[in-house]
Amino acid sequence: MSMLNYHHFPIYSIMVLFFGAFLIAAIGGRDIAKNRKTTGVRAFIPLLATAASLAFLIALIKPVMLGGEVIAYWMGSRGISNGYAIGIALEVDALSLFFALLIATALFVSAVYSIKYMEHDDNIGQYYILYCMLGGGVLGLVLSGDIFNMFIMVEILTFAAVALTAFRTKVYGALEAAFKYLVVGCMGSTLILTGVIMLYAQYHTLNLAQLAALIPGTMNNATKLAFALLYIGFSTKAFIVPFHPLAADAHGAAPASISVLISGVLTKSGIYGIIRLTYFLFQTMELGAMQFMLVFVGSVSMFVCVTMALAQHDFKRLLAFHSISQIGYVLAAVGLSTALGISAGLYHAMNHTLFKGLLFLAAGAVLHETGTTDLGKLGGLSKKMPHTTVLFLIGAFSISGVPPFNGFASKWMIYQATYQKAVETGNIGFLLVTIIALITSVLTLASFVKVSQSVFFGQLPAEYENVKEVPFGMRLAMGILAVLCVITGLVPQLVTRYLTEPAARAVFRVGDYISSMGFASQTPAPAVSFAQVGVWEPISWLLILCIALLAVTIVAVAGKYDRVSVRSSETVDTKYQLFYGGEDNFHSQVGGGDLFWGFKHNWRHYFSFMHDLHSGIVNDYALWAVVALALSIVFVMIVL
Amino acid sequence: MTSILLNALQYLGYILIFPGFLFCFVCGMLLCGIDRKLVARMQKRVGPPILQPFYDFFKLCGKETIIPDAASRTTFLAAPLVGLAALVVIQLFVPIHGFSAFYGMADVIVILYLLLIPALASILGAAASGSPYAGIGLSREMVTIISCELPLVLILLAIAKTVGNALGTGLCFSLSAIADYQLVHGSLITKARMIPAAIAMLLVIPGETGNHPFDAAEAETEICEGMLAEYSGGPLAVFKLSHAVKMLTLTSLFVALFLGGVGTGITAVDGVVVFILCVIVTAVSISFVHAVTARLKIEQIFKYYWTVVSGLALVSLVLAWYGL
Amino acid sequence: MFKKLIEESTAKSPWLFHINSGSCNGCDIELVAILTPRYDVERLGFKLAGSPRQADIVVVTGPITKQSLPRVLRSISQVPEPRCIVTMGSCPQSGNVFKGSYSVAGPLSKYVHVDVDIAGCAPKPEAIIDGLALATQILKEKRGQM
Amino acid sequence: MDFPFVREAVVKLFSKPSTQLYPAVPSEAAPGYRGKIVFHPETCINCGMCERVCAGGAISTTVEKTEEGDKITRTFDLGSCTFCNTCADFCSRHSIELTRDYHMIGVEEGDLLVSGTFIKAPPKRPAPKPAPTPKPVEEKKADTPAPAPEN
Repeated sequence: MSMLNYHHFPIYSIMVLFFGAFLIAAIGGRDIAKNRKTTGVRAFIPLLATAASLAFLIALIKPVMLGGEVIAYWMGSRGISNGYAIGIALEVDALSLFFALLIATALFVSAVYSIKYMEHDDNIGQYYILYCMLGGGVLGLVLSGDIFNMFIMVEILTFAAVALTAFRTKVYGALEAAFKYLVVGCMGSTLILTGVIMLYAQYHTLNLAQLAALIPGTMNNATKLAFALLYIGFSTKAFIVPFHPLAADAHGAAPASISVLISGVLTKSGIYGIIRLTYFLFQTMELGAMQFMLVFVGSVSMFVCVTMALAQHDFKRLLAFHSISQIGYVLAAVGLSTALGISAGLYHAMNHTLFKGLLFLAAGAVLHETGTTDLGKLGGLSKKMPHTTVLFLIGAFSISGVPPFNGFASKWMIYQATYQKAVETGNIGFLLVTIIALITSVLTLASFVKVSQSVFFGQLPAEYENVKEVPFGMRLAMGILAVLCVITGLVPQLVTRYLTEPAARAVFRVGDYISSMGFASQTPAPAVSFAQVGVWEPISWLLILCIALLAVTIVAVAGKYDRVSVRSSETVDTKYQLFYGGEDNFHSQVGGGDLFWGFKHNWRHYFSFMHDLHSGIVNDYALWAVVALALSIVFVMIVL
Repeated sequence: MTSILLNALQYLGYILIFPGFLFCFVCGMLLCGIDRKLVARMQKRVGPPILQPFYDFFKLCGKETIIPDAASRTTFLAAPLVGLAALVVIQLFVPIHGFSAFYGMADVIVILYLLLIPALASILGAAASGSPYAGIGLSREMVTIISCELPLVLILLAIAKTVGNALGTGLCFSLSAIADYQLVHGSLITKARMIPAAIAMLLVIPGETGNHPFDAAEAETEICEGMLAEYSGGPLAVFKLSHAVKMLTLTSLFVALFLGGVGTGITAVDGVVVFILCVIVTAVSISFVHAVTARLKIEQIFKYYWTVVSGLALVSLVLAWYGL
Repeated sequence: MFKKLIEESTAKSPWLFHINSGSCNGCDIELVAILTPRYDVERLGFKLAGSPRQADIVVVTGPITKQSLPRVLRSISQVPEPRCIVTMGSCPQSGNVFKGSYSVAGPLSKYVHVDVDIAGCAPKPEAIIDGLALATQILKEKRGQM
Repeated sequence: MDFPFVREAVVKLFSKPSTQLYPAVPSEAAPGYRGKIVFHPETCINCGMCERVCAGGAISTTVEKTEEGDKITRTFDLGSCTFCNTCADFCSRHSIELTRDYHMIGVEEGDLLVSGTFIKAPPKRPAPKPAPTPKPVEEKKADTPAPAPEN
């Protein structure tokens, strides 16, 4: 095989990142002198590495997504011996590639952003080493065909993420957040390792495809226990309830470029692990109880985290909770086990990477310019940072599901999928999921209204009078994501046809996954239908809206709408002051954590309960993990 | 070539004249005027002339537009226009007795979301004005939106289930299909199980439009018109027009969802029939409720919608679900 | 055509903004009285606006105390053109019984041009309607000159 | 939750409104209403009592010496008046009257002024009198114009 055969591309895309990390270390990881030259090179290497990685993965779209091929790749020459896979394998089906593409995109954009964002930090070399390690780890996780390598990659990415969370040690709470993450993350990793060991003890193989061929039908209590351990292990990586407080702390403390990775990349790797686990390895998703488990956890995640987000008064913590809320959507949709549901879930996962990345970058831009993300202290930045404001609003509209942005397209598919499932099964519980999803969506909108009012609109505090727009590099990174948000929202049919439907189809083609690795498979691929009941044509809608807007604007301008009076001189003119009931103007910003008190007042008992529950003590969170593990073991033992 | 041009002209006509911009303007304003007149009569007053909203609109057009120093100018000016355009587009999707200008382009869930855009536009416009009164107003408006969302979702799901059951598809989100179903089977309001949902919808309409007693967001006596505190002249006129169009949109949505199947089949006549039905719906749901109640506090609004109104809608949904 | 329409509309839809500058509440109550079913000025298009940005006619009551003077002037300046300023009751016109008090800065006409004075202490609602009707005519003229 | 006005609203919708159509239908003030001041200069004796009792300082007097006697102009500023009726009560000659006319709208300066002029001839002096009685002296004091309120 030549070097440029596309079968090599998955390993290239992983190795290029690890090699980048090595190269940065070779140049010198520590800034002894503030050498601008090496700093530039160090920023350039991860950029190049992530770009190359993304390019390799994009090249794989044609054979894997469109051609439906499953790439099985053996490292070295060892493959199957005596019917057992003894080599290290990469296996890339459409699902792996879908997640890998998301991850590589987020890595690339974040690398572009990091150049300017991190330039004033110390030890950039170490930052970029960890950055590349994290990227390589996540890509390795989703492309691996081997469950032990998945564990190795989980370890790499967890430790890289922990170190990056604590990277800004001067930030209040960074070390604490990293410690919490370390404790619970290690619990998760240990659970995964234990699960892997138990599977290996049972089946004498670590290859995913072979395990998938062997496990269904031969499940005993040890296998079930392994399932529960692996499930909880990947849950900690996806930060779904009850592991959400970690995410909030980690996001709040980490640099924004790393928050993008934690929310857009790490949580996706957890979701990927859960999908691999439930649909491939154990093939348990036929069971109503397993569907219930995922949908239930997903619904609880989306609702609890959105209400938690409403109560936040820090920009990045708020985004962190939304991140889990959106992951809840993904999990609930994936747990439906219908083709439309999985397609919708994956679509939402993609959109989540895009818009949440955009929002975190916008938060980072605000932090970069003002030095704070406290919603109570900011305000009125739209006059100083107009581009960031527009980009933020695109992200906010996307996540809140405002048509025609991408969040709407995927959420709308999720509503249909849940409602369809409810109608098909006659189970009113799924209907409840639809309702929760719709309410969560409007609560999401509410909290982004809060952010836009508290940070970008309203009144500018005097100390931010000299704030400037962020550098072009940062705006470019945000712009890429914003354009992707708009495009994926405008052409949902294309996105589903070329990206999410192949990936969703791959979920049902377990047989292909097994046989392409060279193992015998009994599972025939079921016929899947992606039919939707609803109709939504964003481009036509946008066209009509544009015509209507144009008509309205023309009429308005003809009616002297634009003849407005604005203060011309620098002197204070009371006419152009705000109306304060006649008082002289003073700084009075309505915003911050308590904006929606009319809502919160009715829910005060719930909020005070949640407040007490989220104690911030790592022991409590470790206890939650243990309780979650115990519950899931009991549940799995009963239903499987 | 000419046929494409004619088609384009036809659609342009839909957008600009009927059932688009001009129709929205005239009928919305008339509806608003009738509402004010009815409220006045219920309060034993003479009330303003029916054409009063037109006078208000043209007067505001002739006034000076002041942009405060603290405002973000572009957002401040663009928000009302976007909100109005979005509303007009929603009106295009609401079928008028089997006639819909753009068939099969949006369904009820989409409409639910499209209704967020005008509200969001006014919220962003208010936020951009920088006034603390507007800040309080937008907070209340957002809570009102959250309040209305739950009952509206339940109502729409109940309708989707009922129509879907009858059509045998299990569920039906398409507005046109709902309208067509009612053409054949009669109005949905005649079904006993949909009556609670219809009542709930009647109670949701004033909340969505921000009419009394759910107008905490624009309380002129407490928070100086709230979201509109800094708006003057043209932009204010557009906001007032948006409010009128929103009344038309929601009432005609009610007509399309619950009172479908009343009409002749001639579009022009149906337009009038639908408008008359809209007036009746307005009289019941907006004017009457306005006349007999006092303004609610924002937490009361939330509580009311999530208990009483949602309860009504839930009754319908459960009845529809079990096919009773 | 539109100019004419706007002028006509201006006369038919005047919105009031009420400023109390230390009034004894007599006039304020009478102003509210004209909105009651008995007088119902809404039939003439009058409406109480909540913010000066939306008002056409500013109705000032009270003797313009020193505390209220800057606030009154600021609020009046925030009313978009064309606007009309109406003083209601004797106080803002002369100070009435508070004339000469250390805390009274009035009359209002010392600071801004007052278009219409409505006399009475407090004026009868009919008199208020008369005065406001006159103010709408002035408003229309001002709109015509714009 | 109760709605006490439901019945009211429905009934009123179909009954006649209770509004007075004021500008179209003229309306008269109630008996005893104290409105616009009417001053009868012909009966005034310029005793000055009204000016002294006026709380709002609405009454001013100017005196002009002419050959026929003092030309006295008494001005009532309705824009400063509290319509308390005290001046009329104290007027021994009933020269001041508060009518039921309430149309008091001022657009230009002077619209709200009510004034009357009369000539007060000096009393026919009986040829030589030893000394002037104290009364005219007091009257003369009262005649001196009080500082007129600025309008």
